[in-house]
Amino acid sequence: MKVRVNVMLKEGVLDPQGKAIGHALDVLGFHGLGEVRAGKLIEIEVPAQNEEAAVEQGEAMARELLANLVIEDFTVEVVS
Amino acid sequence: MKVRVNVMLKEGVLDPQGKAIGHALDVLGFHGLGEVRAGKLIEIEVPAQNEEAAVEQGEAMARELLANLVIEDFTVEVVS
Amino acid sequence: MKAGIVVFPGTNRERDMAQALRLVSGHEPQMIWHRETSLPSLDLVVLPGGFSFGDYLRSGAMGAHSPIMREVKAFAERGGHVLGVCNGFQILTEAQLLPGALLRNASMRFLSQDCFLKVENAGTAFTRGWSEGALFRAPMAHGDGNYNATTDVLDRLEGEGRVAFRYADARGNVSATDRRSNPNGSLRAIAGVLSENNRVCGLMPHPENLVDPDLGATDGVPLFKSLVESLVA
Amino acid sequence: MSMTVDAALAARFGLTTEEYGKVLAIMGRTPTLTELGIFSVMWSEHCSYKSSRVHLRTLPTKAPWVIHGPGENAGVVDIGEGLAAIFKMESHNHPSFIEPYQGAATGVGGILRDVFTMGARPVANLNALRFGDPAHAGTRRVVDGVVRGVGGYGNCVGVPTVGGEVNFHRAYDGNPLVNAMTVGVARQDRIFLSAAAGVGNPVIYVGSKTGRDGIHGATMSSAEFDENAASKRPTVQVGDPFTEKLLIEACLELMATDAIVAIQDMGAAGLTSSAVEMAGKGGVGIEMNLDHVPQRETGMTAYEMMLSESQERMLMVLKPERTEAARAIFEKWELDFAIVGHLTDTARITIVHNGEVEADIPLAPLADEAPVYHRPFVHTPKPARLGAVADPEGIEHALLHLLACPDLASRAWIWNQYDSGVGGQTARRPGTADAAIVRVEGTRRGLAITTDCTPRYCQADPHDGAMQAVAEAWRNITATGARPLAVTDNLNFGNPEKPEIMGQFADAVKGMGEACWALDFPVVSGNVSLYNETKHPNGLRQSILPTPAIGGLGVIEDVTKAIGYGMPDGCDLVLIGEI
Ligand SMILES: Nc1ncnc2c1ncn2[C@@H]1O[C@H](COP(=O)(O)OP(=O)(O)O)[C@@H](O)[C@H]1O
Repeated sequence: MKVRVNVMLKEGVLDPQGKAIGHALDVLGFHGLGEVRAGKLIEIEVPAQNEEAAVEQGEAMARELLANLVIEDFTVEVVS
Repeated sequence: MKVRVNVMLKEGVLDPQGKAIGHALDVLGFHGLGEVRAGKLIEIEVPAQNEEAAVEQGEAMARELLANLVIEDFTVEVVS
Repeated sequence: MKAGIVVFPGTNRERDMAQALRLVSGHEPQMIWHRETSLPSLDLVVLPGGFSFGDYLRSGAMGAHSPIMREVKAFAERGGHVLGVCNGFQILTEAQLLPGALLRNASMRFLSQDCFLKVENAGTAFTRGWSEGALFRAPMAHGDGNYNATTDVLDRLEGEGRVAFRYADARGNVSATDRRSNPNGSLRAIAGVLSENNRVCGLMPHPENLVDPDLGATDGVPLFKSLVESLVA
Repeated sequence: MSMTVDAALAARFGLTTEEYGKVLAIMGRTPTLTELGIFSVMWSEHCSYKSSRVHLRTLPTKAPWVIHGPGENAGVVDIGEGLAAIFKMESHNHPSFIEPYQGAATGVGGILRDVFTMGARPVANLNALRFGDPAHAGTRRVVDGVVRGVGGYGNCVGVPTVGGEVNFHRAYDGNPLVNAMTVGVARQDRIFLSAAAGVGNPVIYVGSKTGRDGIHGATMSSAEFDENAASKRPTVQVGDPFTEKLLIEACLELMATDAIVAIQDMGAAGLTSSAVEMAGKGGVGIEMNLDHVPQRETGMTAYEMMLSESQERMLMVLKPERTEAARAIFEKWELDFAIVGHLTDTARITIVHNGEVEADIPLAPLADEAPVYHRPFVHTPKPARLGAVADPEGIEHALLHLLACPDLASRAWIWNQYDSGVGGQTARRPGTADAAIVRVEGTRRGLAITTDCTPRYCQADPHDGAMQAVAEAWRNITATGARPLAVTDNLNFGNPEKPEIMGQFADAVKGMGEACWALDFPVVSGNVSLYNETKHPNGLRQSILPTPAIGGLGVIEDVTKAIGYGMPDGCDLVLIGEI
């Protein structure tokens, strides 16, 4: 099964990437954008029998390595 | 409306980051993982009236800036 | 030779480049702010190293969309000579003035070390100061220098003599899989490439940091000598 | 937590009962929350040097070539040809344990601002690092994050990282040391100071927007680490080296004009310390309206804005007629620029937000009555003399053993992640000479720069260990052929309320001072980091080794004469000195 771990900076934590991207989009002519935030996504083939187990494995990996819980939040979803 | 642009390296382009993450996860005791791929996600508040328009705007931004189509693919989804 | 150096917000090797051009050509290059919408009359445009716009999305991606890049493209289309070093190379690929892309180093770390480059095509305005197969030392300092392109593109580049430089070991041996001589993992150990007309050149390492005998090495001088000799009208 | 101002809240902000009593006496009333916040950060160990000041006063700080000693943002020395080197070292120890990458990165950002705020273009960074035992479970995470963070920030801003040092010891397991040093070069006639002047002159905020980052960072960095450190995590600041690079260029561009009256970076305790210090040093008052502060988040209170430690910000006092020209420069670099207040003749700091006066404090007592402690101390017992050293393994094994030990093994894996050549002036990179050599642009001169300290010597004998650190820095500079000029320091110690730790501190400062006097090698800037200890789950508190890191600077007239330690073929090896 394949899970996707989405990792984003926590609310309130400065996001220099998102700031720069928002600025660049505006310069390119995409005006009126609100907040832009940048994050990471990691897709992993996990050896799970069912969705629940897959999500659990994804969460464990996120907590242990993929997300830096000091400044980041994550969500996990099954993609296939 | 908020859209999410997911950017991943194309199939066939070597993904050193995914490989490094997969290796690190294995070392941490997550064995038996299949392919691991790393990408970026960008969440953007767009000034769109409906989902269709929001997705279209997201796609335009991805094509222009957010993805490098030489090496990357993208998908766009509405998140709220 | 009239040279211009494009400065983006976040560019940080423009002074190094200016020093090298000054030293070898005897002329002071012009600094060109990225928001300019026209270029002065120039023989050479240089895109120097750094972190344009922080390189926060992809290295060079935002720089490639700066207003001045439209002018740089037009300059190249008119047959002008353009040199991109490090971030400049990344910007040239993002702007599609050069083929391929520069991915994260295979080690996932920033690499700051000397490497050896082998001159693969000594018939261009950038390389004629060397002989074919010549080897020279240059420092690299980048996080995203892993050259990547499709097999078709790579074959074409090789077939047309558009690989300018490859990473090699101290004796000139090239091996794409040898992480010591090709530390960023570039496909076919490619360190620098040329455009179809051989007038746009991008490379990752920094010859401009090895031009001053007072600082102990002059390995990068031939690049600038080549340009001066080729471009002095 | 309840935010009613009383002795209990003051205690949570790190003020003792007596200190809070002083606050009440100065104010003549119960302070507002914002006022209490201002007192607590200004009187924190970090900002007030209350435990260390009486000792630091004994250090030599003068020499004919010293232009500005301690008291300014960084030390300034004459390097000839009308130029000055401006340099300082600063710690970011606690943040680097909580979040190694961002802690180290923002440490580099902070010390860079201390230097370019005085008008210098930064030309070199160094980093003195101490990590826990390599075998300890958490060490790898900290080492990896810190090294990436130092590189990530320095490489992006384009200042070469040319040297440093690294030690490993279990005393640093839960409390690594990240001491960052920056050296910059300025013209002697264009040095900018922080004392504000000119009643009515505008106070300008430039750089990044203010968020709720690192509120109470200054008091936290003076508070001991314990297992609750994790709960303090939301206060972590994220660095933005790209914005810092723009800030450097914009400030230097503005500094080439005559617009600036005074300038100060927003470091620990951000707006509070910059506003208080500028006005206090200039003997004027300052009024700021926080409605005009560029804000990243909505609904921020005065308390939050005054204590925010958002990075990449500066405060300036400008000549009024130059304000618009200055604005144009910052707009060109796409940085925020806001007039947030003006200087007054009240000798008070007055903070207005949403039409309310949120703080109104007399500046002189805030500075003059800041606590100063003569903390009791006991000396470290002199170690017994070493007897004959047994040789259980033979000299070859011993040599291999030494070469492989973490404190002596190659550091190439670290400096290969740092851009040491950007700027095009690096004459001696890491691993090629006893001190790094960076040429001064436009001249043939070079600066020789090094950081040194051997913590286990200081543990055995703080006085002699600190002397040795100064002597080593001096030797490293002279070994390249350069003339030593001055030092900066970063004094990292444990809890000063413990007499034996205070004894380490006092003796180390004494030893440092004696060495600096003897070598005519004055101290022109520095930083003190106390309370470096870890509380273990079993309740035990372990102090770090006493670590007075020394950053030395020298000058060589001709960089082509600089000597490294590579030995060309056919040379003889000669030993000089006593065996
Ligand atoms: N953290 C670091 N960053 C950059 N360079 C470093 C760091 N640590 C050590 N170095 C460099 O590695 C080399 C060897 O360091 P060290 O063993 O401390 O030298 P020495 O004992 O000669 O002072 C020096 O050039 C030093 O500047």
